[in-house]
Amino acid sequence: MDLSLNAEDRAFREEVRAFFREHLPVDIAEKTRRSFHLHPEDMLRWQRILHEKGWAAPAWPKRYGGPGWTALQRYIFDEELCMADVPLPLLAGQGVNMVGPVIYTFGSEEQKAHYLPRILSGEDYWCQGFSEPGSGSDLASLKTRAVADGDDYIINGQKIWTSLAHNSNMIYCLVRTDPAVKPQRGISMLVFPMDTPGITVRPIISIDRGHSLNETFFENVRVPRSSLIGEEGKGWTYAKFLLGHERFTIAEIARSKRRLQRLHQMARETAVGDATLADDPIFRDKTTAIEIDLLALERMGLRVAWEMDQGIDNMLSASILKLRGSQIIQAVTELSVEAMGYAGLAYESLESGCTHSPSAPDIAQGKMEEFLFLRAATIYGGSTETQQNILAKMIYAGA
Amino acid sequence: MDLSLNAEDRAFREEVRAFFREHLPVDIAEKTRRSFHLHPEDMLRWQRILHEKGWAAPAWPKRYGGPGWTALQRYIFDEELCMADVPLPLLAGQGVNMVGPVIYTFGSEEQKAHYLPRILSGEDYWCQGFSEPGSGSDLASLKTRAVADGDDYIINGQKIWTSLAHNSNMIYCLVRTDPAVKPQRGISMLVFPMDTPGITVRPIISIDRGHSLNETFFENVRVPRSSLIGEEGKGWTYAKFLLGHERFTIAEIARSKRRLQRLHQMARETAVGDATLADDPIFRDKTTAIEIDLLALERMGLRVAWEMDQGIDNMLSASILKLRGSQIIQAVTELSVEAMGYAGLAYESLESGCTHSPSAPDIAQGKMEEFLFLRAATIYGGSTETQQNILAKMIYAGA
Amino acid sequence: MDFRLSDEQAMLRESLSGWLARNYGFEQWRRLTARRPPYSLENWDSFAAMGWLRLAMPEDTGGMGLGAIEEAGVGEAFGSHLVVEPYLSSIVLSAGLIALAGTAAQQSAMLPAIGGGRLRIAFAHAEAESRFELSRIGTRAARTEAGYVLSGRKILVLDAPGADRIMVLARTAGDIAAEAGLGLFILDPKSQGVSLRSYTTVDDRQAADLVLDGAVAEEVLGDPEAAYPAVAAATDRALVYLCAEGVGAMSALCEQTLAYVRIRQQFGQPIGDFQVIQHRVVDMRVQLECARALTLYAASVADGEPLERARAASAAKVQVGRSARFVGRAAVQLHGGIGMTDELAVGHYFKRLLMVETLLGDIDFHQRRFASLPSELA
Amino acid sequence: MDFRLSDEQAMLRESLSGWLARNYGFEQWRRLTARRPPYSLENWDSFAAMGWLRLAMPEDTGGMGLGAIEEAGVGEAFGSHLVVEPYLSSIVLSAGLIALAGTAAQQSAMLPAIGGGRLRIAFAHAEAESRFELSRIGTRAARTEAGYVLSGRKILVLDAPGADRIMVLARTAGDIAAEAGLGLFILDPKSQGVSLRSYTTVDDRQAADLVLDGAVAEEVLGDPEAAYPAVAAATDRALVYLCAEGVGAMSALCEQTLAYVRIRQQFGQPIGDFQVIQHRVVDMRVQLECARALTLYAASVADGEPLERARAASAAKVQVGRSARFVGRAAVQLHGGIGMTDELAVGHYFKRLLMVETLLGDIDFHQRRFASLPSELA
Repeated sequence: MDLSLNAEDRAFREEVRAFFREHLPVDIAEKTRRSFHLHPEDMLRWQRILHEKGWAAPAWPKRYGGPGWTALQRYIFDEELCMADVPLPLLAGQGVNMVGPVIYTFGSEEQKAHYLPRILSGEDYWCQGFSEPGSGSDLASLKTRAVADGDDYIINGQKIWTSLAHNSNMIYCLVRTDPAVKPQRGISMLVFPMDTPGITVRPIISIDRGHSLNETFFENVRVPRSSLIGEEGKGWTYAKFLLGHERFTIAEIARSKRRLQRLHQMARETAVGDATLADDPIFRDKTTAIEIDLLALERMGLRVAWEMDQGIDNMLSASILKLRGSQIIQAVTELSVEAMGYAGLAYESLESGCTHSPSAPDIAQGKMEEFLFLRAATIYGGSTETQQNILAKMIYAGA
Repeated sequence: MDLSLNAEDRAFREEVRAFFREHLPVDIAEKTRRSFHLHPEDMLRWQRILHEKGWAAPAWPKRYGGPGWTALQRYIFDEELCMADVPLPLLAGQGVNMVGPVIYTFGSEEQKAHYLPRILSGEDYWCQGFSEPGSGSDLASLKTRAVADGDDYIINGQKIWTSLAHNSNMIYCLVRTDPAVKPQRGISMLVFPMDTPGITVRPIISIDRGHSLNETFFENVRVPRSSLIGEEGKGWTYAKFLLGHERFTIAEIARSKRRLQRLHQMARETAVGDATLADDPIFRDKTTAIEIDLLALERMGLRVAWEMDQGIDNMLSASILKLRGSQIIQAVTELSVEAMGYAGLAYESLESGCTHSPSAPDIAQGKMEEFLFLRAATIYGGSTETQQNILAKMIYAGA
Repeated sequence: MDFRLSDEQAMLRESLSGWLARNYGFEQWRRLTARRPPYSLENWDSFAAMGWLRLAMPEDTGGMGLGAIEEAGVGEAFGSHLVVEPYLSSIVLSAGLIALAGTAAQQSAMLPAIGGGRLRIAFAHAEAESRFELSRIGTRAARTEAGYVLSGRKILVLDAPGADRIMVLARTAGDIAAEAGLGLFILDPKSQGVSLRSYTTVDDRQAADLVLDGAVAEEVLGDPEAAYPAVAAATDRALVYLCAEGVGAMSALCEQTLAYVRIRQQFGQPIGDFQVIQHRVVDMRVQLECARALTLYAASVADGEPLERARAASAAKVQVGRSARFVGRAAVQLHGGIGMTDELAVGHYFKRLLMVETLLGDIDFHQRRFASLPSELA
Repeated sequence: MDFRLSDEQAMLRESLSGWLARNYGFEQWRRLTARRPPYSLENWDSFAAMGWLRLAMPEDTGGMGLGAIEEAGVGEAFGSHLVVEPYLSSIVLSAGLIALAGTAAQQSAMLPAIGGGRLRIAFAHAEAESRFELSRIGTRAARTEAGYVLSGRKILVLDAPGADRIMVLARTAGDIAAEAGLGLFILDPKSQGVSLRSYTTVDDRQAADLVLDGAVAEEVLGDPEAAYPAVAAATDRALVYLCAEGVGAMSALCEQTLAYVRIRQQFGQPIGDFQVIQHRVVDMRVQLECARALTLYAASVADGEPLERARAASAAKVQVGRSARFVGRAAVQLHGGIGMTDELAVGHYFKRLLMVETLLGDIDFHQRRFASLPSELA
């Protein structure tokens, strides 16, 4: 047993760090640091730089254009990215982290050849059509229908919480192709352009006043049979594969570390009479408690990464990562808002779609928005209650 | 609306305070202060003093020998009792607070005339035979049978958690007299002496190493029909009446106040380097949080007391009192043990049945025992989980 | 001890709930918060007509001479409907301060106008460096020939946009944190040396940061060196009002959440049938009842002896803060995705509770204040 | 990074779990704790024979030269069976200190005897006034012709009843809280000037308070003024061992509780079918896994650089303390009344966890220690 990073991994960390230092455009770094939302063009610009280096899709195998990193290297990459305030190529996320792996694992050769390079280059931005108004945590109950019609499917129905649908040109969608069989078995996965006739996107404004969520309506949307990923009726399997892929990243370990670091900095910059908030023993006690939680999460995360590299699929630990990760995300963002005091209560929407707190220092900008939006961290990707149900099943089964 | 005590109630408080100051025997006060267990004879001595004053059964109406106090006065009495380290006449508790009210509400004239004076005088000490090994929170499933046989009942079965059965000469018992009907309907309440042939008491030692709990076995125990309280098959109703009576006292509001007061004192006497534990901001934060919880509980309790005096039966509030009360009991006793540090870990059993921590100051004696025993506060009298089930039913029904 | 509402209190409750039920649905709230300032002067006139603005004013200024319990009644009703009109800033705080600190002449001059809905005054107290400490005031008021001249910066002056006047807490003497040497000054926001930076608050209302650079006060309330006791008393009253608003908002959230979990289907049944959800609903209610109990207590002593008043106000604020966190978060969580949207009222109650939790001192601040006051248990 | 057990580690785990399964059921525990001292010298001999007592001793003293990870393996196995033998006091602490602070001659003289099971040494460090602060030592050691003479009071000397020798942390120089000026001294408990007040601890083991009044030390370990770094290192190792014991005990409680809720019937079904109970079982497991992750981490750096070692040990102790509270309390609660009795193992695990939580510093102490050390995040 040796739980420290080896020389190779340490060198990898240095390489990543150096690359970010040299290649992240100054204006993008500054915007990220001040919590401004990036313009889609800025994101694309950064995506191209990563792509040129071969780092646009950290988890992808080399033969599909990925760097072929180990899970541990991906963890290191993610950590350096967060610590350097490098923006996540948010728009590219669904393509790179979600549908990409599904396509190279289950897609046809044509699909791989067509879609994968376009994801890497940033030509295609994807959104996800899974949830429906009636099926949140109970995904298997989805109702959107796709009926075969000659060489096409005709889709009717409605999706909800389609993140960034209004900025995406592609969608991957779970649809019911066979209503007669067991709910999980009648589901298929289709991929198609967002400009296909019959698709309407309606914005959903969230409590942070931002627009990233949408409702997406399908009215007689006709897509070719070649839109089907893998086999008909196997969509449920692909979705579970994909959500499993998500569970690790969704814990946001490195991001929480960065947020906690910024919280410490904010506390040092926040005057409380003659001292600062960082000098307050009660406040320090709270940050310390979170830091220890986070350290435990990180150690679990590293073990899961190592197990992934060993080909061990530890479902229990992955679920615990998601469960604890989301609680810690909320603990840090809650405490950040608490640290802001009165300054957090001022909350303006700017033209750019950002929010801004006029009396707050730079370091605190974006904190209220994060806090509000991340109330959803215990809802999306399987709510905490659903996650506990799943964990109970595993534990009762002997995990 | 006027939420302060009126002149009469304030005078009552002074009267109680003065009585305790003058009449509580010095040796008993000293033992209580040092957390020694009282010998049954000491308890009886104190019970007699209270009885002489007419205060042996605070909740009883005047015509049965009680003082006829309002619920608010009883609350004040209880508070003064706790604050002056007056011992609860523990052995008398089941008779005074539990079976007594059942007897004067549902019993026959003969039963009233026989039992009530003996409870007041301390001649009879009662224990409760409700729980069974198979029926903890699910009391309606009890199995102990009583079969009518001429003028008698013959009882067979087993009870568990019979507090102080080994020190009691009387028991009130829920038994199944009719196994054919709905579980709740087939239950009756019987009262009989503990020296009736066929009763065996087996001690249960609890995790505090104390002996207050027992198993009680009934093997062909023959008791006369006159042992029946009220009507056959109505035992469930009487038990619910009795447990309703318990819910207020079981919250132990005044006792928690006294425990918190002693905890503050302990913290002032506990050295931490050059300062004391009371100077530690983290520790103070924890005591303050509990004090505020307790203040909220007290205000709810006062309202319930007032409502009782108005004839309003607020089941929801009473259940909340029990739920929160038990959580606060545990919070205070937990923190008391935490305050003791290493001194709490030394834990000897003395001859007298007391426990003792050699390195701890007087003020901290008995704290570990309380902590350990009161893990049961969220189990007895309806576990927290059962209490939440009951509350959910009430709230869903519109309470 | 008597928990019964007086006839007057019962009538007030009736009139509040009746009027709000008729006039203050969530759609109304949406329309109001789209305005600038984000409230309605017509509503304000109605409040005046029903006497709600002069409940606690002295009878000799046309008020009803009632107290904190009645004000809390308004708070709870307003909280349960997310009422946005500037009651806290203009009535509880500013009018309250005039009644406590103003001369008889000032009271007669201003209170009838405020109570009649014709004058709205915002209260500027907070400063960036003082966090929640009431007496830590760096803004200076210097006596000159022209009157008191004010310089300094204030933050989060609630309802300043749209207010007719601003009342400023400023220092005439003493050390930065001293309780002595504070005065209350009334300014016209349009006068020279006053600049407002208005903004929206997280609950869709408005506030402003205020820069004073040689602004001349129109009025000084009573003794310019001894305003602190009045400010402390008015703040404790305002804490009670805020707590009551929190209780009202939580009560609405408990109701809305219960209604939602009983109809929302997942896994083939209403989610309200799941035991875990049931217990969460119970815990929400328990939190609400704890908050209600301490708020009522704080209201009952808010017009009394300062120590018990302060202890009770701080205890209530801590409890309401904690309860608000639990209830607000649980309400969003149990609503799931839909609770995260701007379309439902839930998120707006959640954000109002965030304001309630923080305004006039957060949980930590009041827990510490409570601990610093003598206790029979300590 | 490699989480795989080495062959040696895997064998150790095998031998521990095999032997304990055969020899250390709850009835055995009951018999052992009824003895005085409350453990078995036969067991101790078996531990010696299997090499468990000399795992971490240097190879040149007959040890196996292994480290904290292996010691944690012993701790976890011992914790899961409530092993009462004096491993923490005699092996992890006392032998560990001899290896760290003793001269080569002292090591050769004592370690083989300890490793062979022939010598048991208790470690006396805590004092009533120092709470958990390691360097706050009032007991004095004065150099005289006859050797070092010790005076002072120690509390909670674990396993002192029955120990052959006692190692005392005492001050030769410096201020009461100084890290400099501390030495380690070995005494015969039967010698003049040593008095022991033995007592039972809450987990049915034994400890003693120690009064030293001119007791002459047999041995001083290495430099009598510079023992602190060794004490700090050994204490961090002992923290890891304690944490591992906690993990073992929690793991047993999780198993026993799961088994119980699946068979215990209430309201016509196993209580384990209730969703609220299921989620509690999940939360217990989550707490266990958090504790396990940080304990393993602390073990992996316990033989390394002091800063990371200290941070990791304190973090693990905080996490284990919190987890122990949750898991211990939930286990008793889910067992209901029967969990409150002396008859079941549950309550005894609960009380052992109370010791684990408190020994060598409680949650607050280690949270503060963690916060006082430099962090990349702060």
